Amino acid sequence: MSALNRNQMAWRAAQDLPDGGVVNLGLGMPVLVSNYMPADRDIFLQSENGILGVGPEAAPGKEDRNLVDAGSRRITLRDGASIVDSVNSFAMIRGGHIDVTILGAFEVASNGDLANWDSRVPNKGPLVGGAMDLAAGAKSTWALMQYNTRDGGPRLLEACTLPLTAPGCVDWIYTDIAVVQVTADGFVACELIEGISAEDLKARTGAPIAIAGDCKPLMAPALDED
Amino acid sequence: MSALNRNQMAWRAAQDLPDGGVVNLGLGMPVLVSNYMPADRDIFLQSENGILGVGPEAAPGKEDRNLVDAGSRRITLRDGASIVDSVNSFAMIRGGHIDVTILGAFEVASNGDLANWDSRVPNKGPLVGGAMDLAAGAKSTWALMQYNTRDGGPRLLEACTLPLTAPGCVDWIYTDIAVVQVTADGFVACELIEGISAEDLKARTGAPIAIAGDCKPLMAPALDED
Amino acid sequence: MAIDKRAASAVEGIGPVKDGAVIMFSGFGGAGFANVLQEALLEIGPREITLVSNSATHPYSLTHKLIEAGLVAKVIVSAARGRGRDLSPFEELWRDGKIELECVPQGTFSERIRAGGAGIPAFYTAAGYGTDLGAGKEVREFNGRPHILETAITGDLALIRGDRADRYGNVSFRYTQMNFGTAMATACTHTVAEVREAQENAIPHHEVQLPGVYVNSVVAVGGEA
Amino acid sequence: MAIDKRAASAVEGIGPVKDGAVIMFSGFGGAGFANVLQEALLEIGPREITLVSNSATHPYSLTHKLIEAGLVAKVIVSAARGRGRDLSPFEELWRDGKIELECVPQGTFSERIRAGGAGIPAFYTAAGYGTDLGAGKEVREFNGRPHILETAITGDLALIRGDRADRYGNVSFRYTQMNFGTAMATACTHTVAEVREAQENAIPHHEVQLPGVYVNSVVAVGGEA
Repeated sequence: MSALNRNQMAWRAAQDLPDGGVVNLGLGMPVLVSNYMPADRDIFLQSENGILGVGPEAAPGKEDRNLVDAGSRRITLRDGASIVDSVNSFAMIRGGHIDVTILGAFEVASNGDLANWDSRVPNKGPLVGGAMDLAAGAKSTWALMQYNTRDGGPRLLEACTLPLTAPGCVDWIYTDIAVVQVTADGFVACELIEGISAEDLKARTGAPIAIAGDCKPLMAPALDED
Repeated sequence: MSALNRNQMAWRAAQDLPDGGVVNLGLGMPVLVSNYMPADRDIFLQSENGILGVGPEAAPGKEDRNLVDAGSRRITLRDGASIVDSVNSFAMIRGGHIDVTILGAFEVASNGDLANWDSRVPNKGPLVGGAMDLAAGAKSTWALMQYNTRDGGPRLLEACTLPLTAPGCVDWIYTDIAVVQVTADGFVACELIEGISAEDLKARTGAPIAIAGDCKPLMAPALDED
Repeated sequence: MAIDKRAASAVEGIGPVKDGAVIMFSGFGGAGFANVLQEALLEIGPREITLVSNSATHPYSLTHKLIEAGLVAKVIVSAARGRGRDLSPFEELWRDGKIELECVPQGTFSERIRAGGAGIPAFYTAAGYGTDLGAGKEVREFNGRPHILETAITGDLALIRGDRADRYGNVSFRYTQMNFGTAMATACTHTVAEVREAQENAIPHHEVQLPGVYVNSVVAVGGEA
Repeated sequence: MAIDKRAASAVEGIGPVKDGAVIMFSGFGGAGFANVLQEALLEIGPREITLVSNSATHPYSLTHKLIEAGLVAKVIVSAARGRGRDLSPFEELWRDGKIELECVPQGTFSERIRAGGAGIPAFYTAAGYGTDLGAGKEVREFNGRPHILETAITGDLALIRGDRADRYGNVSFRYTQMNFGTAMATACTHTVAEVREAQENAIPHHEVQLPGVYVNSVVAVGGEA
């Protein structure tokens, strides 16, 4: 199959979420993951502004401007949800109580370093939000990202060139062409779309990357791009 | 008049509590202060186990074993009360949000050092509770204590002989024979019961003590001892 | 005298504000912005203020008006990026060196404010270690992991938004309206709560989310729940 | 699979406990002691445990039974004094050097546990400075005042008591029953909540005082409210 689109990438990451887990989805593409949660798993989505148990977006006319998620979307609560203040929300995040955070990324290094908050646009103000807290505090950090830049340059690197969000935090990388694990020995491709060879992948990667012995085809159902 | 009894001492301290203030009363004699709160002042009593707005003890048959104060008394709540957990209660105490704490004391030094938690009884376990937090955190610490030991020895000293609760914390001392302010220059008696001369007081004090120029008679209404 | 913290107006509730004041503003994503109080603050017009707010530029907040009016000397925030490619008024002032910026990870931001209210002058955290925002901070290893030292933030004035308050200053919030308001109220000398409804009768103890000890003044502004 | 944290028994809810475990017990003044869980722990019988509880000897708690049974190697407490002049079983063991004691100011005790659950390995506080309990600790001045460094406490197991819980592990408390339970639940690998009532249906969000993420198992014990 061809490269996954954004919805397919989100779908693929969603399939690996642990049953009963607490998951925080970063802004941008990661929020799409909430559309594809496996039906057989009971997962609580955490939002940095204090929600444990984010539900679907509110239906038109049913919105409450005081019930919003980290992306300012007007949402609903799921069954069993609770709400705390920002201090307690970040105590949850920083204290290691989030099983998985899925974050967007500009770059990931083979030691797990993540760069996702500052693309160095001149004179634009910084926006870090909760990214550093999530990357440092979650039990596991997954990056959801395009494998390459628009120009075809590598984003999986030996060392990040952009400012770090946190060192050594990324465990898994879900991309349009591969699912990559970050191990003590560096990148290992565990799933790869058909039609891409190991040599193709290595050429598109800015660091050594191994192909897992049991590397599987990366697949996703047909899902329209937004 | 003769030396104040415990209820009279508690009454005297209560007269100085600030209107609208938040006050924490230590175990023992300080709890008696709650019986004599001036009717014209709206005061919130804080209890270290998380109550802001302790009310009177519960009437017989109306007790709830889950509604207790720091002394394990089964109490009621006053109008406007709220309850938090121990972490937030001590954040309130340590963050400087208690206007006055009234604590019992074994000894007070002329620099404001307080010793009130460890009388060095051999082999008895220590019991510090919230005393150090209150003494270090309250805006103002008042000691409520007998002026002398049972043997007539001094308890207002140049330096405490017993283990400290906190250094330099005591502002006022309410006793059976005098009300004493702890100033940068040491002890100053501001009220003294009739019949005790400055020389008597100095003889009963283990540190230099000045008599305030406007020193008044220490008085209290007749109140039976418990 | 019976405690009654209900103020007749936002300006009265805020009271005088000195130049150079450190002022905290609650709010996240459209919930919990005390915009009536912010308008009043603009009217009071203190100069050279330090603005402590999660975002310097959130479109639903009026903090940007304070910035545009030139009242702000410094911002402490986790977000300072204007929407779109054009520079926001904040970004222009920042580019020109006319406003100081301290950018803080949001969890460190809220924890530093909580510390300010809880008598904790400093604490260690792993968040921000090894990043530009942690650069220059003291590093110390605990349990084999490096952490950085972060210090408390305290303020002169907190402007927060709740749903209901009572005359004792007890506040309850609607859904995610709490966010930074609860911590900011503990960390400032003077806290004003803008609420939909300010009631004479006490809020029941189990509905109080911010105890009255932390609130100096309550301003009712009405509106829908 | 739909989350359901309700356990059939206290022993099942607690599960296996290894020797040397650090175990936290909530409760203050008769409120919030998980005595059914404590009886079950006695039955499970782990040895050389560290007991983290406000009091080592509170008469309404059963922690003293664990001590008398010789299961406890160390206590971390703010109160360890038995009532009366005679020595309590704890005090006898302590005098004989058979049990280790760490006595901590109660606010430092709760803050250290909170830090353990919040990813803060250490913080500074003024409480305890200049006292025997602060002796030997690192001293550092902030804002002209000396503070001491205190480190986080984390545990393997928390046994807490609430009023109601739901199948998600959300807990609500009655009056002052919360005390240390909320923080202890955040600081331990495995948390069991003993409650009067464990319900199938979710507790409404605004009544949840301890979010289910912090609770692994819920044991209903009935009794009056």
